[in-house]
Amino acid sequence: MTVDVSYSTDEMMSVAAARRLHGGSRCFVGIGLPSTAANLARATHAPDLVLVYESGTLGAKPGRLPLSIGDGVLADTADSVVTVPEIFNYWLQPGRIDVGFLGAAQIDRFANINTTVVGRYHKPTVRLPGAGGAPEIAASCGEVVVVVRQSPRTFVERVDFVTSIGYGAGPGDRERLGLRGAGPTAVITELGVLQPDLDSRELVLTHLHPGVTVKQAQAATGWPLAVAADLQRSDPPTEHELVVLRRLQASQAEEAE
Amino acid sequence: MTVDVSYSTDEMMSVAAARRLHGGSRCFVGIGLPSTAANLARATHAPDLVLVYESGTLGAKPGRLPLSIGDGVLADTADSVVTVPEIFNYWLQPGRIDVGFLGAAQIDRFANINTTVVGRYHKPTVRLPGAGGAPEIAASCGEVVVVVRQSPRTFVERVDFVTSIGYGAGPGDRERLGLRGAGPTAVITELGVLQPDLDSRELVLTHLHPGVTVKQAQAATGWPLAVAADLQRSDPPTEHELVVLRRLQASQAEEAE
Amino acid sequence: MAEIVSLSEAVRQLVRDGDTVALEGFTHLIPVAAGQEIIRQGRLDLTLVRMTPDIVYDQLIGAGCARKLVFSWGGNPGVGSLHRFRDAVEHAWPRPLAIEEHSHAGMANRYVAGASGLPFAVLRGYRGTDLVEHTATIREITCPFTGEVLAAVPAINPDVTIVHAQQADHDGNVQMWGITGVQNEAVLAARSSLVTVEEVVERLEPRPGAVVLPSWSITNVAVVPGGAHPSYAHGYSDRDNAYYRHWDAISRDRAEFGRWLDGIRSGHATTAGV
Amino acid sequence: MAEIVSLSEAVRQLVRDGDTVALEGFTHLIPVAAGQEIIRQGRLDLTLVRMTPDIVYDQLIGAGCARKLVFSWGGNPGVGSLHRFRDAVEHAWPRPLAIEEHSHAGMANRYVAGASGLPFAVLRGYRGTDLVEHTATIREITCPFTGEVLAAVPAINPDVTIVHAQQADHDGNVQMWGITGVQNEAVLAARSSLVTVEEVVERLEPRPGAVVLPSWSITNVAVVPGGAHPSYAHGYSDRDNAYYRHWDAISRDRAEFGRWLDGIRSGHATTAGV
Repeated sequence: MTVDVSYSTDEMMSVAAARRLHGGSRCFVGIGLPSTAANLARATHAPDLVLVYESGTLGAKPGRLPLSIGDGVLADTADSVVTVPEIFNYWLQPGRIDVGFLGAAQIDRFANINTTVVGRYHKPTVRLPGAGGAPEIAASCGEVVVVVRQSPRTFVERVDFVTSIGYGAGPGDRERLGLRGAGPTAVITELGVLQPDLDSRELVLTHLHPGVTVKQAQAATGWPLAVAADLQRSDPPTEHELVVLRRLQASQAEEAE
Repeated sequence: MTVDVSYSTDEMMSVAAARRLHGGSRCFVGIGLPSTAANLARATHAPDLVLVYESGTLGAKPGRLPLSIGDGVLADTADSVVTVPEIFNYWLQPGRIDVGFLGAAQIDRFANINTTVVGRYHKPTVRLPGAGGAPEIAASCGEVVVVVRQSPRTFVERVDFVTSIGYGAGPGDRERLGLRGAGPTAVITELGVLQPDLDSRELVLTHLHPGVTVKQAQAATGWPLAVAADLQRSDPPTEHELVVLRRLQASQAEEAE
Repeated sequence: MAEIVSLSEAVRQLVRDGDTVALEGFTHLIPVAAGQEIIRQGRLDLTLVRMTPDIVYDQLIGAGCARKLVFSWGGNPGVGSLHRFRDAVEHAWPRPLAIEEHSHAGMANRYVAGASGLPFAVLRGYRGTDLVEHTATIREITCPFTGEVLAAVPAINPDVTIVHAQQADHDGNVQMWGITGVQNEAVLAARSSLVTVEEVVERLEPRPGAVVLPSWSITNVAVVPGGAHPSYAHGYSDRDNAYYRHWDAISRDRAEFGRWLDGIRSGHATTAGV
Repeated sequence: MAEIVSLSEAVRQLVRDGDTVALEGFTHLIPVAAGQEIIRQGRLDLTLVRMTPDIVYDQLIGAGCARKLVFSWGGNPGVGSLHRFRDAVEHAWPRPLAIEEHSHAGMANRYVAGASGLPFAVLRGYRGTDLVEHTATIREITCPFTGEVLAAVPAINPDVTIVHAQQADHDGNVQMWGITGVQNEAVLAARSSLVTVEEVVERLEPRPGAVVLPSWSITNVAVVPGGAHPSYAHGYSDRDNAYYRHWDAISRDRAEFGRWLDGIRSGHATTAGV
């Protein structure tokens, strides 16, 4: 079998995100890019990863990418299916989940996330889907990883609406609010990885994917993006990662027909 | 088959209690005398009676008397088995149960029930089992029926400890406390039936079982027991009631070996 | 005891103009046919409640049945926006739509409180989010033991909750399995309830992961095979993913939607609508 | 991930003097063998928590392991009193026993709060009862929406919860079925947990009404066939009703109980103890 080892930027993003998941971590997975990355991790280097979906499936082991948060394949392969109140009250809220994996419509320099409205709340330019499980995922998971495509429209100085808090207005805000989780530890895009500076909590560029320049990353960011002193270069996707990722996506596309 | 149609006072009590249950009533059943009566009702005139036990069994249809509140026969025959938090929160608390069927160690003239201590709380003469499900059964069921053997030690002027409220200190107390259920509507003993006077809420003698005198009932009561103007005489157990009751009890005794 | 009636009869009896109505389902077992029957019967001024309003709520909103939406995530799962919902919020078309917006955790707990006969529920939620300032039904509550401040949300007690399940028996007992979401709580929280089912069976065979609703806890059962289409009924049907994508095209355009609505109102089958 | 260890090893690791320990079970699946192992290891000053303390708690109290009991109903089901419990409360023998007394609804909600990571729970409970004045962990709370006053109870978060289940798999995932009471909540509320099981199976076959505890939600699993005796394990064993009656006779008398205790401490099988 020959594999096309050239890859798209989206593929690089999914691979980079998958690599952030390890061992038997319990991962609360949003649908879309986060679900692709989490399933890729489980199918490659992290077979013991525990996937938790807000539909109530604990330890789902889907053989293909689920099409929705409540895809039947999740229930069929889960260790246990609990109710929606239970998944939020008994499993998420007490801090049993290590990693929350979220997407975003807007994200700002302090990693606050907006999925509610673009524009003013009562007279929005774009009405987005809303909060879903994200506010409490962002508050209660051990850490949060955000997977989102990078552009100045998405990476904004300040989100129009804080749907899910990252670091609020900066250092100390999470602590003041009594939030238990550490907050966003990485934002994975198709260009690279942003991580919060330990002191300022501001997102800075820590990794560039192969072939991407700092300038490109900065141009895709709506605030003056700082660059980490030890900026690193991501390894390109391995052949194995690409094969598995494409298989997962092909099976999803087939299912979606 | 010949049946011994003489009967014990306990049999009369169970039959009288069973007769208070009708049609498709939802009945929250305590173990012991209440359970005997409820199962007798279901096995005779009220086949659609819905038996609910605090172990979480909704619509249990045991073929024999359960030996405990969590007897496996309850789970095996129930329409649904829910958790203990659910049975109290989703089923009892919102007022979905028509009749609460309780026992008592002490009961007073206002039908308050004690199953906690005889004597002072911190230096009890007799330490009783405690509240169990009774306080919320007494508060939330549409009405409460008490099944208890009658004696001056049990039927007291004032209970040593209010474990489950009946009418408190008299008219208006349940309403003041915001309790949803109507409270105790009948106390069934081996001598007769006591019911609350509509005005004073005091328990008065409304029925005597066959062969029992008012004097006997009064002697078995620790307060000056008033007698209803239209005091009635209970019908003796029918042959059918006795046959079914004895079959239920025999099967329980057999199971208990 | 639940009465087994036709879908149109059930909707006629249970859903009234101005009611608060929850049609629940978490991508699975969504009572779509019942929602379209509400459109057909022309109900107005409904307060629609649902954690995850999707296509059927887009249809109800576009048809002008709703004056308010209480929700936590509104989208066409796997596809994108709900265009009728957006048109209502962004342009008040066909009429203004008030919104009351929560998180999933908040909505789930509102149903739990409703099912429990409590006026409110407590959760660790909403802190640091802008939802607090825009949603009046999020307040603070202080733990009487620790002094900790948490979020409180009021119970939801719909006038009627509608869900779809796989099976009922002749007595009107209902069984659903697979992902059962918040349906148990939504039914128990409601003043009346309708369960549409795939079929009536002689006996509800106990199944792993099943939720059984006793007949006496629901108002009406209606037999509506395929009533969850285009969502799925675990063990009965698959999700019709093409419908979700087609809906995107239909709902983007007011005129296109209008033609779809004419079809529904004239009684065309829902599947033929796309 | 749960580690599968021996019962004695598990109790040695998880139960320490002064701990708050919940051995839960609602007439079914009571972790009796684990309780007797605690006696054998001579643990002291425990705060014992359980909705329905029965024989095994009578044994722990009589053995002097407990300084406090948090409970809602203490009796020998179908037989009568717990004589060791009564002797401790009425005569401080073998040592004083503090009690913290609730209703079942209150205890169940305390576990729910504990499992949910909340400091307290709200219920319609206790009103008009004397429990309110004797139990410091019952307070009032006012609904921030309606102004209604309800009862609040604090979360229970045991240092360790012990339950008995039918099966585990080799990874330490656990499955129990039948009447599962408040065990799920009691395990999730605890800082550590031990599940004794009837057997380890290759694969947990999904079953109607089963509760599955993922391996990563529990600390230790110990294989203890018959570990719920004299209570029962649905599908494995029947309730030993004679033991409950015999216990009445043994426990009535301090000397008789002492002989039983000597037997336990010297490692006799629990069933031979009667």
